[in-house]
Amino acid sequence: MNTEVEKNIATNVQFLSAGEAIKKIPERATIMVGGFGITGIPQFLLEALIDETDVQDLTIISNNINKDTNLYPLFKQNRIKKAIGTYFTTNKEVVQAHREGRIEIELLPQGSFSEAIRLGGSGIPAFYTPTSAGTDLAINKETRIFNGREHVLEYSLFADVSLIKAYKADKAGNLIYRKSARNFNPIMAMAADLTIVEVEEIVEIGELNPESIVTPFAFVDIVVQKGEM
Amino acid sequence: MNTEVEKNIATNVQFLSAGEAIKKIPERATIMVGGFGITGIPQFLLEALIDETDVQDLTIISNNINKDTNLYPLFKQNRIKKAIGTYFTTNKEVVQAHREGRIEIELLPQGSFSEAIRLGGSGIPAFYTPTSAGTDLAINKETRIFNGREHVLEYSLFADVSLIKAYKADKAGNLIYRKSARNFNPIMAMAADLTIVEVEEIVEIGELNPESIVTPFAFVDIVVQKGEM
Amino acid sequence: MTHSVKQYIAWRCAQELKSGIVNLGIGIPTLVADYLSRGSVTIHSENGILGVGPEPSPEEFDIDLVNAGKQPITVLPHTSYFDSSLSFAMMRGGHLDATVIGALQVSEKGDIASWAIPGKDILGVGGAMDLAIGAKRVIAAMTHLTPKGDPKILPQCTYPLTAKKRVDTIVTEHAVFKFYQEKLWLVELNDDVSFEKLKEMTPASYEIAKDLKRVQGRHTFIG
Amino acid sequence: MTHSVKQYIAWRCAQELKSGIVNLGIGIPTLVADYLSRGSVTIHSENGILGVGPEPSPEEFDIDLVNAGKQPITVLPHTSYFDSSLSFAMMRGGHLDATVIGALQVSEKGDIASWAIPGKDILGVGGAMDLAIGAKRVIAAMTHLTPKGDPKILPQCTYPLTAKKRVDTIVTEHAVFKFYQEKLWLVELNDDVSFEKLKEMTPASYEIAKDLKRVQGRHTFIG
Repeated sequence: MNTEVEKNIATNVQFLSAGEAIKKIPERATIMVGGFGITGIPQFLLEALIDETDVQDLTIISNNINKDTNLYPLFKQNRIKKAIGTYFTTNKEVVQAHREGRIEIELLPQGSFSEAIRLGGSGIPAFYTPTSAGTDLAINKETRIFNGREHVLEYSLFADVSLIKAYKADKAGNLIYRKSARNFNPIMAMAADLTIVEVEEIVEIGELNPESIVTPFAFVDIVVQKGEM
Repeated sequence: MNTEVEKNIATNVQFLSAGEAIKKIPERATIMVGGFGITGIPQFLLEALIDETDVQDLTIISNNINKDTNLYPLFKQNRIKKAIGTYFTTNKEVVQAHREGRIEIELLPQGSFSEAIRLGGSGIPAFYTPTSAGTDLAINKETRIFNGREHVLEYSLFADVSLIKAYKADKAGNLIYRKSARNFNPIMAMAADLTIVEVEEIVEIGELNPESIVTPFAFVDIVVQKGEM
Repeated sequence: MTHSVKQYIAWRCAQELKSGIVNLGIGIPTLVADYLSRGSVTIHSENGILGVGPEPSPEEFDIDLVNAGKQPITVLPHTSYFDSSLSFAMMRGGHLDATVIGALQVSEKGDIASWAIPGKDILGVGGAMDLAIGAKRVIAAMTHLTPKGDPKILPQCTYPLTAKKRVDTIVTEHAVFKFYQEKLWLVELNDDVSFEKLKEMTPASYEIAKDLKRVQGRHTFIG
Repeated sequence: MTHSVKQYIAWRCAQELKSGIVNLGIGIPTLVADYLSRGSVTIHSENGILGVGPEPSPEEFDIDLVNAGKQPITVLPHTSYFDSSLSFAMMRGGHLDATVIGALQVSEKGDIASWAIPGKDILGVGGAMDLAIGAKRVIAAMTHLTPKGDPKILPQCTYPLTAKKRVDTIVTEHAVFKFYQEKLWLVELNDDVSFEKLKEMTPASYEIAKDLKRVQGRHTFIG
C-alpha cells in the first residue's frame, strides 16, 4: 500500500550541523532552553551558540542556570540579559549578578512556568492558576476569584528560538525523548518561532512507533545530530 | 534490583466489572464521554450505564451524539438533560429535541472544548483563546485584547465522572490507546472526580513501555475489561 | 454543482500546496487530497493524526483509524497520533502551514462564514473556528455563487462568522483571489469568464493584480 | 539538628502514607522514601516521573534519570515518564494523594512558608507552590523550632507564604498536628515533652484532640 507516497515523504524539517543551525539565532533573541538541572540540556547546541556566535543581550527561558551546563559559560560571558525560570538560588554567581543588576530575573512557580510554555505554543495567551495566589510571587499580578478561590492571571511564554534535546529524530523530524530527560523539551518545542533540536540519533522514517512519538514534526524546524559541529 | 518492591506494587486503581463500576455514577451526574464519531467511544460502559442504572438528568460532555453509538439510546431515553460538545447537527433528532426544549446544548469550538477539558483536569479554571472572537459563539462571553488581538475567556470543564476507552491497561492502571481512538480519551481521563476506563486488554505491570504510556495511572480510578458485564 | 466544478476547485487549491502541513476541511477540501503530492505535503486531521494516507481498501479498514470527517483512512510511515488537545494546540498555535476550508461567504476584509446559516439552529461548529484562527494560511474553497446564483464574495458576510480577517486565498471555479496589505486582489481569472462577468458575480471590492494570470479553466481540466 | 531527628520526622511522615501517590519535597521529605512501602505508595517526581524507585547502585546510574532534587534514581515496573506540563497538571489538578514538604513556618490557619526568607533574594521557588496548592493532602515536615530556638508553628507566618490554608498535617520531632474544621488540633505528642513545654514551643492556637495519642518518641526510634 501507498508505496509511491512512502518513497517520497519529505517534510520542511531541515537537518543541519550545529554551526549552521545556531547561526539562525538573531541578536537579542529570546531563547527557550530545555532541561532540568543537567538532565535533558541541549549541551551541544549551547556549545555551538557560545563558540560560533556573538549574539548578546539574550533572554533565556529555562528552569535554572546550572553550573555544570553550558548555560553557565553563557552567563559568565554576560550574554544573558534576562532569565525567566523557577530556581536560580543554587547558583550563587547568578544571585550575585542579580544583586548587582547585571541580570534581570523573572521567577515563576514551576507549574505556572511549564503551563505558560505549553499554552504559549498552543495559541493561548493567558490563563488563571491558583498557584502563588496570596504569595509574594503574585504581587502586581491580576487576580480573580473562580470557584471561591483566588487565582492569578499568568501570561503564556513564547520565544524566538527553542533549543531542545531529544533522544531520537526520524528523517521527518518526529521526536522521542529518553526517561526524565523529557522534562521541558516537548513543550518548549511547541513554543518558539524556530525550534532547533539536538538528538543522539537520526533514524529512518518508519522506525519510530507512531503511537509513541512525543513531538510530532509539526513542532520542529531544525534537527542537529549531536557531534556534528 | 528492587525485586522486593517490584513484587508488591499496588496502586489505588480498582479493577471492576462494568456493572460494579457504573453503579458509582450518581443521579444528575455530569459525565464526560470519550470518542469522536464512533471511534474511541466507551461503548461497553455506556451499554452498562443504559442497562444497569436508572440515572437521569445527565449532563453529557462529549464531542457529539452519534447515532451509531450508545450515546444515542441514552438520548432517546430522555436521560440527557444537557449536552456540551462541538457538533450536534448531524443527528436530526437531537436538533429536533433542542428545538422543542427537551435538551439543552452548549456548543464550543472543538479546540476550546478540548483545551477546556485538559485544563479542567490540570487545575486551571479559565483561559483566553482567540478562537470564536467576533463570532456568535462569543456572544455573552467576556473578551479581552492580548497582543492586539481579541480573545474570549473560556471556562474549563470538569466532570463528576469520565467514561473513556483505552486499548490496554496494565495492572497498575496505566493506559495506552490505539490510533485515532485516542482523541479526547486521555484528556477526559484527567478531568473528572471518577475516571472509569474500558479496555480491550489488561496486561501485567511492566508490559507497557514506560516511555509510551499516554495516561499515567494517577488519572485513573477504575478499569473495566470490555466484555465483563 | 457538477462533479468537475468541485474537482477543479480542489485541484486548483492543491496547486497552492507544494510542501508543509495542511488540514483539509469537510466538503470540497476533502477532494484536495486527491491532487496533492502526499509525500511532500503532510495532511493533519484534527482528531489527532499527522500524516493521513489515502483511503483504505476494504481489507485495510480499521475502526480506530478515521479522519476528522469520520471517514476511514490509512496512515504513512511518518504518521503520529496524539490527543485532541495537542491536535488543536498544533492548529491554534500556528504550527500548520495551511488549511483549506469550505466557505459559505468571504468578505473583502478576509472574514469567513462557513459553519452556520441565519435562522437555522446553531448546533455544530467542530474544528472550523480553530482552523481558521490558527493555520498560517487559510484557503477558502468554494463555488463562486450559491446554487441560487447569489454571490459569496461580499463587502461583508451576512452569515454568522467563523473568524475575522483570516482568509489568505479564495479559490473558486472561475478565479483566485489573495489578500495582501489588507486588500483583496484578483490574481487569476479563468478564460471562461470576462472581467465584467466576474465583477457582476463578485460584489466585494477587489483590485486586479499586475501579474494577473488568465488561465484555461475547468473546461480543459480533466478531473 | 541531629541525623536521628530528621529521620524520626521522616519516619513519622511515612506512617501517614499507606497507599496512593505522594510527592516528596527536598530536605527531610526526601528521607521519607526510606520508610515508605514503595510498592503500595508510588512516588511522583515533578520533573516527569510517576514511580520513582530507590537510589541506583553506581553501575545503574543514568544521567537521564534524576528526581526533582536532581539526584540519580531508579524506576519501577509501573513507572511512566511525561513532560513537565503534564507533571504539574497532575499535581495542580489534584491527582496526587499527598505531598510531604519541608516547612519553615506553618500558621494556625494552615498557611505554609517554605521557600523564602525575608530580606534574602527571592530567586528560587521550583515546584513548592504547585505542590502545596495541588496535592490532596499537604504534610508539613519540620523540626519544631528553628536552630536558634524560635517557634515555627505560629498564629501567622512571618516568612513569605508558599500557599494559604493548604496544610493538612504538621509532623515535628515532638508532635503531630492536624487541621480539621478550620482549626489546628494536637493529635499526637511524644512522651519526651510535656503539654506545658509544647505550649511554650508552639505559639499557634491549637486544640487537643479527644483521642490524642501519647507516644514513645524518637529516643526509642531506631532510624
